[in-house]
Amino acid sequence: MKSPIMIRVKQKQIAELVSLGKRLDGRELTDYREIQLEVGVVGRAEGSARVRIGKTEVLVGTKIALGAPFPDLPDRGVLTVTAELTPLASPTFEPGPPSEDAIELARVVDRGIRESKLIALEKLCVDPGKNVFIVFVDIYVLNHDGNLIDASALAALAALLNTKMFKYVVKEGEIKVKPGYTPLPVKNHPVAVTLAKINDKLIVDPWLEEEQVMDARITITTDKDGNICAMQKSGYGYFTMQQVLEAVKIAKEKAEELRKLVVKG
Amino acid sequence: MKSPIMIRVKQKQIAELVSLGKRLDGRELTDYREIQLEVGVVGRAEGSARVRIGKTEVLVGTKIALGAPFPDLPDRGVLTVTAELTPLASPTFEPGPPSEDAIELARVVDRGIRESKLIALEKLCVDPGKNVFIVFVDIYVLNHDGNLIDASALAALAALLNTKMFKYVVKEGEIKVKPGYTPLPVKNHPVAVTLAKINDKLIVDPWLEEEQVMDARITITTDKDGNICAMQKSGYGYFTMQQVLEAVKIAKEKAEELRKLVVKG
Amino acid sequence: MKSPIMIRVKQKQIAELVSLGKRLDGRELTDYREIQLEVGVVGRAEGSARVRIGKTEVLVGTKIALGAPFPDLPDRGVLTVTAELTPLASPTFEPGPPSEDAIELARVVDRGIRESKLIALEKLCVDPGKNVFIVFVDIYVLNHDGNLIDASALAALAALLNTKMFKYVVKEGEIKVKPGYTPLPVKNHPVAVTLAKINDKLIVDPWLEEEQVMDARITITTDKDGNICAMQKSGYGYFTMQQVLEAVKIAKEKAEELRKLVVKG
Amino acid sequence: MKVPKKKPKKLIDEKDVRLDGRGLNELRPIKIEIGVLDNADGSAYIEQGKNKILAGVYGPKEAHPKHLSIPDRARLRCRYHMAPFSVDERKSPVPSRRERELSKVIRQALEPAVFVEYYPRTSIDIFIEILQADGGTRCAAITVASLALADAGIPMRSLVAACAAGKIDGRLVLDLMDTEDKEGEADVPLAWMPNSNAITLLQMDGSLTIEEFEQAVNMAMEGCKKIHELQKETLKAKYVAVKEEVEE
Amino acid sequence: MKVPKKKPKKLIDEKDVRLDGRGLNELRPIKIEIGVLDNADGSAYIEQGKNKILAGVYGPKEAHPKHLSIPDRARLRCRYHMAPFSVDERKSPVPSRRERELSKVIRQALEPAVFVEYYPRTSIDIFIEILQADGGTRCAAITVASLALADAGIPMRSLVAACAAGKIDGRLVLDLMDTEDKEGEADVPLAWMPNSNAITLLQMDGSLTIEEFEQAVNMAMEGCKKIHELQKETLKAKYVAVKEEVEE
Amino acid sequence: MKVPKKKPKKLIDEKDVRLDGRGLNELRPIKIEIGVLDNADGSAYIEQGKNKILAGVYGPKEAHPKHLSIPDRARLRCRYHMAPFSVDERKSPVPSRRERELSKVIRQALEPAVFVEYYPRTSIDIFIEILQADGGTRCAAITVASLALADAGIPMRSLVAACAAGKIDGRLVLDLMDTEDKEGEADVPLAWMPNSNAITLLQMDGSLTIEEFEQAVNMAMEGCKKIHELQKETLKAKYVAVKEEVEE
Repeated sequence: MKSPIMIRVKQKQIAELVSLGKRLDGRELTDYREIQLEVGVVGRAEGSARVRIGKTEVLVGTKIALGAPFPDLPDRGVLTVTAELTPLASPTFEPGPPSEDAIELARVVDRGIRESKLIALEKLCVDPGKNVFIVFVDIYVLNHDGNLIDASALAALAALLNTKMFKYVVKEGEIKVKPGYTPLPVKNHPVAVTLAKINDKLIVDPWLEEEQVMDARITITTDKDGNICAMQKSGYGYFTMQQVLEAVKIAKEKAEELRKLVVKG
Repeated sequence: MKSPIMIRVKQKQIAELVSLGKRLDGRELTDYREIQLEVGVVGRAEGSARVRIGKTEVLVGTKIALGAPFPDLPDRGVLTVTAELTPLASPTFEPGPPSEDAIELARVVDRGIRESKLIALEKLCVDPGKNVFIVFVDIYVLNHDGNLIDASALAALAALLNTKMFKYVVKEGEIKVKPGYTPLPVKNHPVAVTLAKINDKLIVDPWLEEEQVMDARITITTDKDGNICAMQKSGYGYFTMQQVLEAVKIAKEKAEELRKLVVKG
Repeated sequence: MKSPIMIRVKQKQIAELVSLGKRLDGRELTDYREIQLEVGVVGRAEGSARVRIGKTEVLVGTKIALGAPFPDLPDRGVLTVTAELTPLASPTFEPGPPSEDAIELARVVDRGIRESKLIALEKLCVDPGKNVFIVFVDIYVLNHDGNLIDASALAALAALLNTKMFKYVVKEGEIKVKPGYTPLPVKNHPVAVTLAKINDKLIVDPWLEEEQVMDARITITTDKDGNICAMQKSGYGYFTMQQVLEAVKIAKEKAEELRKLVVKG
Repeated sequence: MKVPKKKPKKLIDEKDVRLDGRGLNELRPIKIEIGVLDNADGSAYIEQGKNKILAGVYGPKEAHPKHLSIPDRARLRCRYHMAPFSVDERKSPVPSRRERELSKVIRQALEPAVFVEYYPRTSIDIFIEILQADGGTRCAAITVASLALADAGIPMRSLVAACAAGKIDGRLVLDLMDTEDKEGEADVPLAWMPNSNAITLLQMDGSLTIEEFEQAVNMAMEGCKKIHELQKETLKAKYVAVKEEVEE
Repeated sequence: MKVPKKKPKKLIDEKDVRLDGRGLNELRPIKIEIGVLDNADGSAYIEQGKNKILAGVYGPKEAHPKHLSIPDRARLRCRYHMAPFSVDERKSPVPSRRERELSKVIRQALEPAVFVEYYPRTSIDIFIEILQADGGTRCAAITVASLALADAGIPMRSLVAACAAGKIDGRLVLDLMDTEDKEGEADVPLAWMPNSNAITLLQMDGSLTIEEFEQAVNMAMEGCKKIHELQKETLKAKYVAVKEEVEE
Repeated sequence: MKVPKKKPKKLIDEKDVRLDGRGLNELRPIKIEIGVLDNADGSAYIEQGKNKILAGVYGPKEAHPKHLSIPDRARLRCRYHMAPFSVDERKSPVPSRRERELSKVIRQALEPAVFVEYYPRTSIDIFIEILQADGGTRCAAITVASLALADAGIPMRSLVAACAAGKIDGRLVLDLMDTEDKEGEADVPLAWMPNSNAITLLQMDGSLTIEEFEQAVNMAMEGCKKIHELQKETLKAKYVAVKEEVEE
């Protein structure tokens, strides 16, 4: 544990550097840390991916099950996103029911997937009103060094592209599983990019110590056509209109870079 | 926040006045505070009513849904009463799962409705053993200045009299909603009257500061025929037989007055 | 409440005595305290038994209900074991959701029943995949003076041998209860024996004060043929291989004695 | 799960005899023991008809968490809890809303009897376990918990005795059992300290005229008086037994 | 449960009129009252279209549990909660994940406006109850909670006004109601302090080009400006009323 | 959800080869890494067959809440937790009763190895996440958690190695994988400190004669010995690597 004085000295240093357009770890203001991506890491899952952004590490696994649709959408599959801030990942994470932060993380990733129509939920109906496929996207944060949203959203995208579904036939109202697998029907590739505001400057991909000094944070999710599909301002501070528009511009550019890491060709 | 000393001085004053047959706010011992009633205040609800007794304010909304009956009563509708002591309503109410007091409030109101047969539950069966109407009565306490039970029971009665049900047809085992509404079938008009005992005197409609000095409290619910249908003694103290019988007599008279506020004609 | 010093003095005494092959209450190292058994004590339950081992007292009741089988075992009945450490039973038991100790207790008793095939679950199927009998075994600890597992397992065995099931017929897919009862189909008689290690000696049936000084504890459940069907090491310390084998030998012998208390003839 | 009982056509026959053979004004057989648990500071056990109820008391002891302690008196806590096997359909061990309400009214039925002002800032815990339920458990619980308090040596103004009266087949009767409670027209549970003439619990559900209600309360009070005698006898027998033991 | 509404074919007719008769750039009718609750330190009530929302503030007061107090500022807590009867299908009273997320973003929308540094180690609690919901509740909640904070006398840099813009039938519109939100293509809720030019809440879901997004934000800002004027008028009217009352 | 596997007719073929190609007395392939997490004070990762398990240790640190601290030793806390996607049917993230029992026995398997008396009043937290499960997770969890404790620099009497033996198709085998566990006749998980000859975890379910049990324990101990060697090698390799890094 670092002493509170050391922490404050470092925070001051981070803020002053950002004012000068620099960062403590040598990055440009709009640089991501090194990103590593690995898919298919959990064989029991229908799809999985591990993303490392610097020292932040997130594992996402997907599972598919049969279940009842929502009453008002009887012919559509169901998407469920959860996030677990495992107590391994940070001394500040406690075991127990999901915290406000875990819920927000899951819901921001969920909105990116849902609003961009990443999954073709209309193709996941088995028996209208009775049985549809439920796609579970479970985010598992293994090490927290800042910017959990971007890492989680990227891992979720990679895991869903990597997800395989079992085949089935419906015989006399009964669903029978057939041998073989088919890929999950996918229509879009949303990517979340988070920017933090420190001393009125915007920086991309804040790491933990930057998150501790930032005024506010904004996550912008753009899809493969460059449209915005989800956005979330967070943190104690605020943004001006200029800052928001600048953030959107940067986010779109960075999203294109990140998307290439996941979607080949 | 008042100082503890000021509170004790006031409490002593309240108790002494009651001994003299008087009350701090000028009321007679058997007077209610001013009562205001408004129905149909929440359009999304199937029925609703807001009751103000002095500064105590309670909102009740009803909802109707289809669901399974109790296994031992397959051909009867289901009544469910909950109470939420919203943290708005008092500095002593905490957000979270229902407290003992909230549960007691809901159950006392529930008993008045159930035992007087206010709702004709036998008319709420759609498909015996499978589908019946569930009537939700949700009590929402918005400001707590004492005597929550009477305000809640009165608002529940008014909301239920104000409740409209959708029409339906059963076609080949499927329930289809038809246009138009019909009133909830109602058979009785229970009214709860609460008396507190202070210095061996009975007072009607205790407000918050009286509740803080009272020895005990008794709620007596009488129906439109003057029969008793529910009763609840509460508080740290006790009543004598004489006091109970006196309370019953007063409660019946006051209930008739209150009933006229809700049931016209 | 005894003073901490008195407790430590007593604990030292217990440990020293055990080294000499003696116990504070005069028992031999492999003696149980006096055991009392009573069956059929709760008429509302389908089966019940109360066991007293010294001052430890446990009540087990069984209930039988119809319900859905596990999807992967569609033609087998379901066994559910819970344990409630009632706050009556010890100043250290708090009301609330089950503690780690309560869960361990229930699961160790559960394994003995399940692994020995005490209940012929294959005979409890009514309608494959849809309706089977669920056997609830609810352990109720009424006074805690040590060795809860042996008392609970013995009471569970006695209660299950004492359990009667209602008769039924299936008519056109509907299950109808018929008059009369039939005993629960039973195939084995597992008995749990717990030994504690104090100063490198093994003692049978530790009472509370011995449990407070023991290094570790081992529960060995053997069936009517003398086979081992469940085992659980517990506590902060460890056992050597020699100690484990000695414990197994003693447990088998003691189990035969205990079994005679429950299974006549 | 039980073979379903047929609903009885009549709860009272032409000779004024109830289903279990009792007269209208007759209590069920009652058996009380005190000091039945080893660890609890006080305990008692009651069988009233088929009801089987155990009560244990811990305290007065340091209240914790501390901010819940009361500066000028002991804090009484009470938990009424039903065993899963105590009723025909297995009950989940999680406390129901009914159990939570009863915990409150039982606590408030006992509190007027306890000299809580003798033990400021402490906590007195009353735990009640319903091992078998057959109607009227809240009253039997008060009766037995009151003895467990006495057994714990907690100073009391009086023992609290509790008993219900009610209306079945149009007649007022004493001490309703389960079937009478379910099929009957009204139930009036009452807790009373006969010495102090203090009603400490009074609930009612069903439908009664004011006159019927008054008769029912009077009938329940007579029941309480008999139960109070039983309570005192049990306590006395216990002290005699202890005394003899000590003097031996 | 309601008679199911037919999905409207069009949300905007050929004359640029929306289902409820509004123009594209028009707010729903807004009615605000402040000081509506007796116990809360500050309170306010808003009706915006069919939304009916109540906000109450308690504090600054001692933070508890103490280890959650913050040495150099007040701790803002916020609960956004929906009444079970506020929506068509009854909502369970247990807070949903959606309600918990909204509680957080609403808190962070208000915090930049509050001089939290004036009240170190204290807690300021904001309770929001949605009595009836019809789309845009988070924005209306911020608008009304900001007035409840002012009513509680808590020093603020500015009132926070909030309003959404969005896209329906391919057109940008202001202040979406429920049907427009559900059937529309995008929703951009925004909270703004016009005096400080500070965006304190910004979310978005749906699909918008960058150009559309910029227009939507500008449109929402215009809505916020109008709402801000309403907020100021309401506060002023209240103070005049109080002043008159005092001077009488 | 997976294409259902057919139940294998035989778990061991006529040449004494198991479904995954192993001999009766053979461990699954094991891969261990230590120091894999950045924030944890110590961490380790194991793959044993298809099991993938991560362990992290925080502490010794101030125990909180304080009344749970122990005056003369550190308080070991342990959570064994399965990821929702670690098994064929998605597992709810809420800890099951099985996970809670395993958390306890794993803690008690590790505690005899830790010099808890060196750190009175502190807390040492062990968090185990099962990322993929294939039978024998509790043993692999103990093996890897023991390395995470060492990686955190917590003084230990010995590393704890854990391994199960069991009975399938009537034969005793080492280190059962999932199918063997489910279809087999008995499973005996064991944790052992070979240096101290101390068995710190021992469970069993199934049916074994006393002689079979003795053989199974001996077989599991041999497995533990091999695993213990692997643990020591991994630790040594780590220290050599650190040393080289420092000396460069």
